[in-house]
Amino acid sequence: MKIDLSVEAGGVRMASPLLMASGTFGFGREMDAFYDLSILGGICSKGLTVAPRLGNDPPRAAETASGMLNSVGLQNPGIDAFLEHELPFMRQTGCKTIVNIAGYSVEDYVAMAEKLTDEAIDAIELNLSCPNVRTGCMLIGSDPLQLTEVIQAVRAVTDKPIWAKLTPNVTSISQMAVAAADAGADAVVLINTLMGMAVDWKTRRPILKNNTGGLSGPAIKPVALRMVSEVYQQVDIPIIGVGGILCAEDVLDFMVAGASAVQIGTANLISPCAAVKITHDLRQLLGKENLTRISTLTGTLQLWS
Amino acid sequence: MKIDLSVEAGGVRMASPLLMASGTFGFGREMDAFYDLSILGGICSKGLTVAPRLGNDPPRAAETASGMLNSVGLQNPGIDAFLEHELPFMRQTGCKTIVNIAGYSVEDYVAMAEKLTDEAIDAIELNLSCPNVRTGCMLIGSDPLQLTEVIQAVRAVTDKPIWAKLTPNVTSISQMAVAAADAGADAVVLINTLMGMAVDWKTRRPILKNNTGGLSGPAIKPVALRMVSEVYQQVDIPIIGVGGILCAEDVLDFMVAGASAVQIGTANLISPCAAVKITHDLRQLLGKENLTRISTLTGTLQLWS
Amino acid sequence: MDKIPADPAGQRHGIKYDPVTTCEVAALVRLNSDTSQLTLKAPRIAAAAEPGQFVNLEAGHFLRRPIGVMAVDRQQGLVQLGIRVQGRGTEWLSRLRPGTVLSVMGPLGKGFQLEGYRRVITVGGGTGVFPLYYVQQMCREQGIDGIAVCGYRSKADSVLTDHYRAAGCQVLFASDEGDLDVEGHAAAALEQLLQSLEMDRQEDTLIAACGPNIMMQAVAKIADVYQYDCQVSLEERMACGVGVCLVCVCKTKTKTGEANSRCCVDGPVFPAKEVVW
Amino acid sequence: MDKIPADPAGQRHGIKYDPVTTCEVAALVRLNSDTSQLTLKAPRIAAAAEPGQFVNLEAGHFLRRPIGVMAVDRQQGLVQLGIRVQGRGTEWLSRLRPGTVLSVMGPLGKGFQLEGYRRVITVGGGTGVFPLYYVQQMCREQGIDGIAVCGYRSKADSVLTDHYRAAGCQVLFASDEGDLDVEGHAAAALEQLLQSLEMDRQEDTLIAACGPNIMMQAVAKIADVYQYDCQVSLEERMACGVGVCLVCVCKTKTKTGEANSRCCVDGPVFPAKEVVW
Ligand SMILES: Cc1cc2nc3c(=O)[nH]c(=O)nc-3n(C[C@H](O)[C@H](O)[C@H](O)COP(=O)(O)OP(=O)(O)OC[C@H]3O[C@@H](n4cnc5c(N)ncnc54)[C@H](O)[C@@H]3O)c2cc1C
Ligand SMILES: Cc1cc2nc3c(=O)[nH]c(=O)nc-3n(C[C@H](O)[C@H](O)[C@H](O)COP(=O)(O)OP(=O)(O)OC[C@H]3O[C@@H](n4cnc5c(N)ncnc54)[C@H](O)[C@@H]3O)c2cc1C
Ligand SMILES: Cc1cc2nc3c(=O)[nH]c(=O)nc-3n(C[C@H](O)[C@H](O)[C@H](O)COP(=O)(O)O)c2cc1C
Ligand SMILES: Cc1cc2nc3c(=O)[nH]c(=O)nc-3n(C[C@H](O)[C@H](O)[C@H](O)COP(=O)(O)O)c2cc1C
Ligand code: FES
Ligand code: FES
Repeated sequence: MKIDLSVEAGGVRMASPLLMASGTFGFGREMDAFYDLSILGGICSKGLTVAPRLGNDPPRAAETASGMLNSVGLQNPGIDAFLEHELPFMRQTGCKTIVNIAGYSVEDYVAMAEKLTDEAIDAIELNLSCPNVRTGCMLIGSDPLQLTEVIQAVRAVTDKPIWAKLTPNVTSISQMAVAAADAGADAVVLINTLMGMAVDWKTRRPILKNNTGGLSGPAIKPVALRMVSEVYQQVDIPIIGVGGILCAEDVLDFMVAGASAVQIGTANLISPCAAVKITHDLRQLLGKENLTRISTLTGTLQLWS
Repeated sequence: MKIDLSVEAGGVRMASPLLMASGTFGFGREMDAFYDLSILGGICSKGLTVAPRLGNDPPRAAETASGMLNSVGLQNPGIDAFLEHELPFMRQTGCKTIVNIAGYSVEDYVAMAEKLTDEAIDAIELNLSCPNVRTGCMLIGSDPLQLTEVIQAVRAVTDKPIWAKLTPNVTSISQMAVAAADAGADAVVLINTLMGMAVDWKTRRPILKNNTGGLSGPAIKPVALRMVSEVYQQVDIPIIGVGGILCAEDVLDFMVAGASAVQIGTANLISPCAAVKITHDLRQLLGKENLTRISTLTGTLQLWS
Repeated sequence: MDKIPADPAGQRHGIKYDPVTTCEVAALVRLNSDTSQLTLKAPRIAAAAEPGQFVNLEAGHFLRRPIGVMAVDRQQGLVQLGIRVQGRGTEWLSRLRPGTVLSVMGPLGKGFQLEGYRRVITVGGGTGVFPLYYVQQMCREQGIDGIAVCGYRSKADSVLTDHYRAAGCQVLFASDEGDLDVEGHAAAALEQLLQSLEMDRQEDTLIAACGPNIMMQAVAKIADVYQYDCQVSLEERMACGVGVCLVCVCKTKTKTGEANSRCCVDGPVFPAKEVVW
Repeated sequence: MDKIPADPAGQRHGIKYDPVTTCEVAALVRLNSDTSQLTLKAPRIAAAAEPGQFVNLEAGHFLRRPIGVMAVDRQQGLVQLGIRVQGRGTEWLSRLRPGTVLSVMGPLGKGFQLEGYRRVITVGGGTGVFPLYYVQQMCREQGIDGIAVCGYRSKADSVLTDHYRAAGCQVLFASDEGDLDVEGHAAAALEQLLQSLEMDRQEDTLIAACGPNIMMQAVAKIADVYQYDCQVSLEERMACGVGVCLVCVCKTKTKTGEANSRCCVDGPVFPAKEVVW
């Protein structure tokens, strides 16, 4: 049976619903040594800022039950170096290029969006949710007014699809998603990491030098799924689901709950070829159920009344 | 070496920092068959409501990575039946009796607090955070104004220690904790469950009949620890730490981060005698580090600057 | 693993009775494509378990999994379980190897109440045939007349048929495909059986059912029509297994109205008349 | 387990090179109270691993654990690792049994660059003595003069001393308690050694260090004073091990200023002069 994995989400048509989540795939270079990246839907670049950033001091990772905390803190070469050195590579992978940008202010987002708007990229992912930098994007992303302002301002300078990546560290994710949709985002990406901490009681010190970090991995999947399902009932723009996906069943859970595409993050860190296996297994699972088009699954969850 | 596990938290002196979390220990009857409950600091009763409740339809539990979702929905005999049939039993366990109450309105909380104020109980735990009933306590617990109103109203009718159990499903846990302290709570209990969902993509149905449920277990420990540490820096009333504690090291992580006592929830469901083992191990670990009083650990975490 | 390790004996001040023990896997035998028979060295459970009771087993994931006791060998301290692969936990259990040590809680729950009955008709479908085999074993031990009705999808799918025959009870095997004694469900087979029985032993006969809900409901109805006592073993998702978490409830009738009873301690076996289907 | 299972061969369209393989544990030998030697059947890794490279191992918890390659047997396809128990993962690894199958990623990272050197002085402390043993093995294979300085807390704590002796290099064992060749740290022992060496081979000698940061820093300083080339193997908490997550960084000097380099792919071995301590 021929199985069609292609999907359309937030203004981007992709050969597969699998996007590689920002910060877990670099710019694709390292992974290119392991497999043919054209099997992917797309790659979300590491989060970029206007100026290059060294990021936080190490330790930057802590293991938790079925998850990990990271406090990388947006180490990146800056948008200009990205455009010069990394984008050309990303363009020729054969999958879509999503550029993740993180700002400290509305101006930052606008400045980067302006630079990207004439480049051969497929979408801009606004990181409104990084918990690892002291001021900036997570604060913006937890206030509907600021979120609206950023998205409107970016919308004003670019025709590229805008994906708003939201933080789960809020009282109402639907409120934020509605704000994003109203402000003109083409899709919402749910979710970035949950803010967490790990402690070594013996040394009386947090494990991460940044004290807190972002929790990712299977531990957060139930939270992410709940948010996808909740937002699916509230907004009309497509949802890209992220959080704890390790296997093909996880992908399908997210799609059924309302995601048009998904992102794979931490799974890449445990198995660099995770996406290859998931792609293979998706075909198998769909085949067994006589489902030929994965895109038909989106939002098919029937809630109990 | 003689090791002193006693602590004082929120107006209650306890022989041990280990409290059994509401909803995971019934009223202590079943566990009494397994061990001597007087080794515990205290037992938090199953959440009580003014009228008896049947709770939600099953399935009420779903397994997740390093955690579980529950949607029990406050099945309980009602406050009156509790006072008549369960409280007498709890009184004679030899550990402290904390009564967890959940209301749909300010009046509910006040009505129950009034009934409890002349009873031989040690503290009232206000459940401002149950995610499994459609209206009511979690909504109250995510709005600082309603939270303030409930606590003030309860404060007005009782001299019993008031513990405010907060929901993690908020943008700012410190804002909520500050509100609780200002309103007159004697302690904050952090955290109740994270709202989550589990899905069976094949049947296109949520696993829980209630669609969503509360996520507990080790998966949420990093979130809980972060909230304890954050609130410890912001409020002066004691913190009772809850979320994913399975072993003695977990207890110490929470205390170092700022908890004066802790609650053990899901661990009880996997090992009914979990608290016995944790108590034993606490003594061992403290002994090895030449620490004789566990209470001296509270808040000793040195954050990286 | 996030599992709380079982504590070495002697370190547990205050313990009265710990329902958790660590047991070694003695054997794992595949019965058919998706079903296995797991034998545990668990003397305490073997000594105490009654038919219809279950154990709550470590299964490689966060929560334990409830599995009914299928047979015990009290002399050798062995407990047998029949496991059908449903999902990740039973899949993990079905790949255990002898020598592996597992954390097992039990025996748990209220089993079948056989006292006072002189004849027991077990009606099993799906995995229900496993715990009911223990009922027939017990009947034999106690000199109670046993009749076993077992329903399968097909002959290929049938398990424990030799066990049941060897247990000395009268047997009636039904299959949807009609390639066994009777064509149809276990409930249909029960009805055939009841029609063939003399109608004079209603008071001393118990019908004990375990299987899919829809089958048990049908059995309960038949029992009611033919005026036999009936007990059914219900299945619900569990967490604690000891009655504290209220996760495993099923609707029952009580004097004061409907209640949510806990399958794990109030059941899993309930008088059929008390169940709200 | 949440671990993504390794996929059966032939099902992986698009794979160019999967750094992950599943390997069987061939042996686990306890070296002392907290240290073990793990032997894996891993022909591909044995064939490819260079001294200073590491593997990222499944360790019973969520993340893999990085462990340096201590020795290889290319003929038999074996890889040896020396593991000191630090926490939950190494504890789990140290209780492995022969026959268990593990997911192993590797070989990873940049190892020691021995090319062009005619003499290599390894300076190891703590678990650093394990990967450095492989350096000495390689020196022997390549006809490079080897001198091994190993620092231990005490004689009781010393490991691999026989291995090093058998590797044919000159050895100098130091211990804090003074119950071995030299009293004091490995760095102090290195200084003694350098004083005793003729000062005419600076250009063709490499000092290769691995151990606690403070030791490596001291070694780097001594190397600088005595004008020897020096390479150090840094340790930082890792996740991916392949350079994509930026979790494992250490500060280094580059032409354009300070950078956060990735220990896993830019290192773990760096020229000592490039490290910002
Ligand atoms: C009292 C009792 C006795 C049982 N006896 C047997 C037996 O003898 N043989 C046998 O093969 N099976 C038996 N079962 C069913 C068995 O417990 C489930 O098939 C098993 O829990 C499924 O787990 P899983 O990990 O394979 O499935 P998953 O779907 O991966 O499990 C996820 C979660 O759902 C729960 N769950 C899923 N399906 C069921 C179910 N049908 N009933 C209860 N919980 C479920 C699991 O316990 C777990 O918490 C019994 C169940 C109960 C309640
Ligand atoms: C390149 C490299 C080579 C290494 N070679 C060896 C070796 O040959 N032999 C050996 O015994 N050890 C070696 N280590 C150290 C070893 O990786 C750690 O001791 C181990 O990861 C600790 O894991 P744990 O689960 O026991 O500790 P835990 O504290 O339980 O681990 C929790 C987390 O912290 C990380 N972590 C903790 N301590 C360290 C550390 N010191 N370095 C890096 N990550 C850490 C773990 O990887 C894990 O992610 C090496 C480390 C690196 C980076
Ligand atoms: C090491 C690491 C770095 C990350 N960096 C970024 C980033 O730069 N920008 C961003 O939007 N999200 C970043 N994330 C979040 C992921 O893209 C993803 O939203 C999150 O990890 C949840 O998905 P997962 O559970 O599949 O990992 C990072 C996550 C990890 C683990
Ligand atoms: C089955 C179950 C029922 C619960 N019922 C209640 C309740 O009635 N009232 C309440 O305040 N918290 C309730 N909780 C939340 C726990 O008290 C605790 O806050 C939470 O589970 C996190 O701790 P843990 O990870 O140790 O379980 C319940 C949790 C579980 C798992
Ligand atoms: S499983 Fe907890 S009450 Fe039944
Ligand atoms: S461990 Fe991921 S970049 Fe080094």
